[in-house]
Amino acid sequence: MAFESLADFWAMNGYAVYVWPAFGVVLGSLVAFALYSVLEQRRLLRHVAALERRERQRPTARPATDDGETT
Amino acid sequence: MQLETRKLGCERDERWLFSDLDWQIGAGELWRIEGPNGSGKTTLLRILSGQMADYTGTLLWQGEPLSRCRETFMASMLYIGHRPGIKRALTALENLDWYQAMSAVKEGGARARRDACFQALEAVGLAGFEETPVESLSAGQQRRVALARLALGHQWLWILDEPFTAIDHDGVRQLEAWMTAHCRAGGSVVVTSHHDSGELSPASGVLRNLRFDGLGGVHVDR
Amino acid sequence: MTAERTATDRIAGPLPGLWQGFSATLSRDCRLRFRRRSELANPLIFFALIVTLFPLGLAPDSTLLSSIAPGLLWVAALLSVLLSLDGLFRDDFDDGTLEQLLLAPQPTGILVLARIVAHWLTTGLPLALISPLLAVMLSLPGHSMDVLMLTLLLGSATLSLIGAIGAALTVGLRRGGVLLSLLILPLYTPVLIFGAGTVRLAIEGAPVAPWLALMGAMLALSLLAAPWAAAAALKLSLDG
Amino acid sequence: MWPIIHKLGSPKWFYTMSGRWLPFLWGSGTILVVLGSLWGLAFAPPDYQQGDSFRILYVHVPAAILAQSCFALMAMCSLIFLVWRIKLADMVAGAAAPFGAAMTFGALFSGAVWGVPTWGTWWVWDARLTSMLLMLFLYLGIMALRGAFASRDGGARAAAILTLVGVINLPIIKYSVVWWNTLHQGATFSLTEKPAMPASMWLPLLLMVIGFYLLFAAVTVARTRNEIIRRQPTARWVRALVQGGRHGL
Repeated sequence: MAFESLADFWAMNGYAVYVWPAFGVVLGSLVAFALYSVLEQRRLLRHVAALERRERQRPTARPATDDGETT
Repeated sequence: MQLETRKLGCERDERWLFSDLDWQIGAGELWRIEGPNGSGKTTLLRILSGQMADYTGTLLWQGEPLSRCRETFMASMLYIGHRPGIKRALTALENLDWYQAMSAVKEGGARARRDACFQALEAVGLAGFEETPVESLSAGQQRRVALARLALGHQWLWILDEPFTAIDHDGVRQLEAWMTAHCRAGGSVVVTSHHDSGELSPASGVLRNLRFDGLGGVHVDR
Repeated sequence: MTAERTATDRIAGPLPGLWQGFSATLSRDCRLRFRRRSELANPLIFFALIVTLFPLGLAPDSTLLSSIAPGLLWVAALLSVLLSLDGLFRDDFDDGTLEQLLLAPQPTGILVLARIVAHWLTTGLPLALISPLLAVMLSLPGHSMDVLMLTLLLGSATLSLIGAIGAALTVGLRRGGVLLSLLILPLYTPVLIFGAGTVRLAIEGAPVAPWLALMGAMLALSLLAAPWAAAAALKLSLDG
Repeated sequence: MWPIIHKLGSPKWFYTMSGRWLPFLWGSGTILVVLGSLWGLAFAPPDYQQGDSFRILYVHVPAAILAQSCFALMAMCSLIFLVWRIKLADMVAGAAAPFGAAMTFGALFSGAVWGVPTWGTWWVWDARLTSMLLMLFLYLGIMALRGAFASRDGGARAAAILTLVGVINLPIIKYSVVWWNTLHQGATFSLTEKPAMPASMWLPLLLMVIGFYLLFAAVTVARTRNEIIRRQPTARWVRALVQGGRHGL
């Protein structure tokens, strides 16, 4: 370890104000992207399920489309 | 001499406007496209006129894929859409002269070009208005400037989207007569129209229908 | 009107010429632009206004002004061109002549090039021609005037060409103005940097020929690529 | 050639295949980034000139590399989309763009912060930072253009054209900015160009770069999968997916 103590590590020898925000912004945006994409997937799948429930309850429901293989 | 579609389909934003359309436009045929709003009439016309490449299936011009003979096809096709394609700041003559230059082979130079434009403007009843800027003409007259392109008479296939809007009764009669005459002479016309009948009489013997049912189905007269 | 005869002629006979289409479009465009004379002067007025405002905002100090003159003149010219871009295809889109331009038998890129040339003749060229007048007001050293004009001539043509791509991409959008600037400005930076930099070098008396050649190369590259990219963009703008 | 492209371009096939790879991408990427951060922050020796402020390098450099790689990926996808009209390529390009913009911003931010102890100011018109700034504008332009179109297909093609024009321009922009920088005798001390880093310094950097790439892949794949569902919520296989509960992650 390059530091004497944990307090030294946090202080970064006086460079803490520069090092931590830089790490925070870059790593934070990584975490944000990861969280957002997972949450969005949940929301979308719930949306699809709700869509399907609604259509099953309607007698004149439009059937699901084909595999939708549009390249 | 014909335009042919094979298994033509068009999908916009995951919705199919039409699909598997097999259709032939032969010489001497006048096709009227019918259907409710938003059913894809204009889109079909834009695909036929080679403006939209976003379709499935094939489009053949004289047996050749359209993408391979773009130049000859564009030279033998005339399209008039919702927007008239007329510059309001220019005179009727200047507008027509540009179209003539774009489509006609040089025959006798600029002089001959202007003469042809004068004749065409006279044919649509705009004699005397040749040098007037289009913006000071009435809406119906402006439409006639666009239709004067038909009278220049270079193209075999006419594709007209709602050509009857903003024209008076006589103008409609005249346009119908032109379309029928064009077909009798071996040309072809594809036209969309809100008007039910009357202007295009089935008695002319050239009229056929292509009907969109608004649910993605297309019915073609055989 | 014998359609049968003409139809057969059209298929077998020669097609309308490339040059005929190019020159007809170019002359129609120039005529249109001259018919709207007030709009024609807009970029020039804007150019003169910016150049007038800067000394007022800074100081009437001729050494300061002459040191910033190359950059200032170039930025002002660039903004003037940018301002005029929105109208490059907008009117044609609204009245349907754009649609007809794409339907002409001639290759679309060539016709788009004719429009761009007309745009340059009525914006970039006059800007370059009046730039010495404004440069005098900013105390730009006299021996660098020719280089200033030359860089503006070459550079503004490149600006028109690149700008046409942005104008074509945004022509179908209702409020495309700000978006157009956002799309185009990063692409304009090399032209600005080399244009203003070359004038600076000329003031210092350094050789400028290689940098003028480089600007010529940028013009050649955009001349080859931009009309086709703009044509493709116009096609999709009409589809959407 | 065509059947392979068709298969690769099938959203259903992509969804099934990527479902198997995604957990691995998330896991390995996270592990590498966490390891690299710890190593870089706590165990790598301080720089003899810059002291501990040099540790910003461990996020600045990966972010800058990813910003450029992401643009390259988008350009490739745009070309595939325009030539073969494969919508999946467009979905990937659309999914990658915000991540690239975020990485560009991250590189700019960390660079500016790093500038304070090194140059004594927040912003220096350094060639690298300036071209990054211009790239950020390009990213924003591409994203704004895509969103401005009413039709999704129209926006997709517009964004693809702009991406390709941008990728041709990027080297020119970069070259011009470097020339401009030397012309004006700007900062001669560059942030990251260091002679011969010891292994204890560049190994954590390597870990970070690979980890960033893996996370980039994971985020892009996940966002593409979301886009597939958003575009085809009525497709039969999507329905089956919901009913079977095989959501994947």
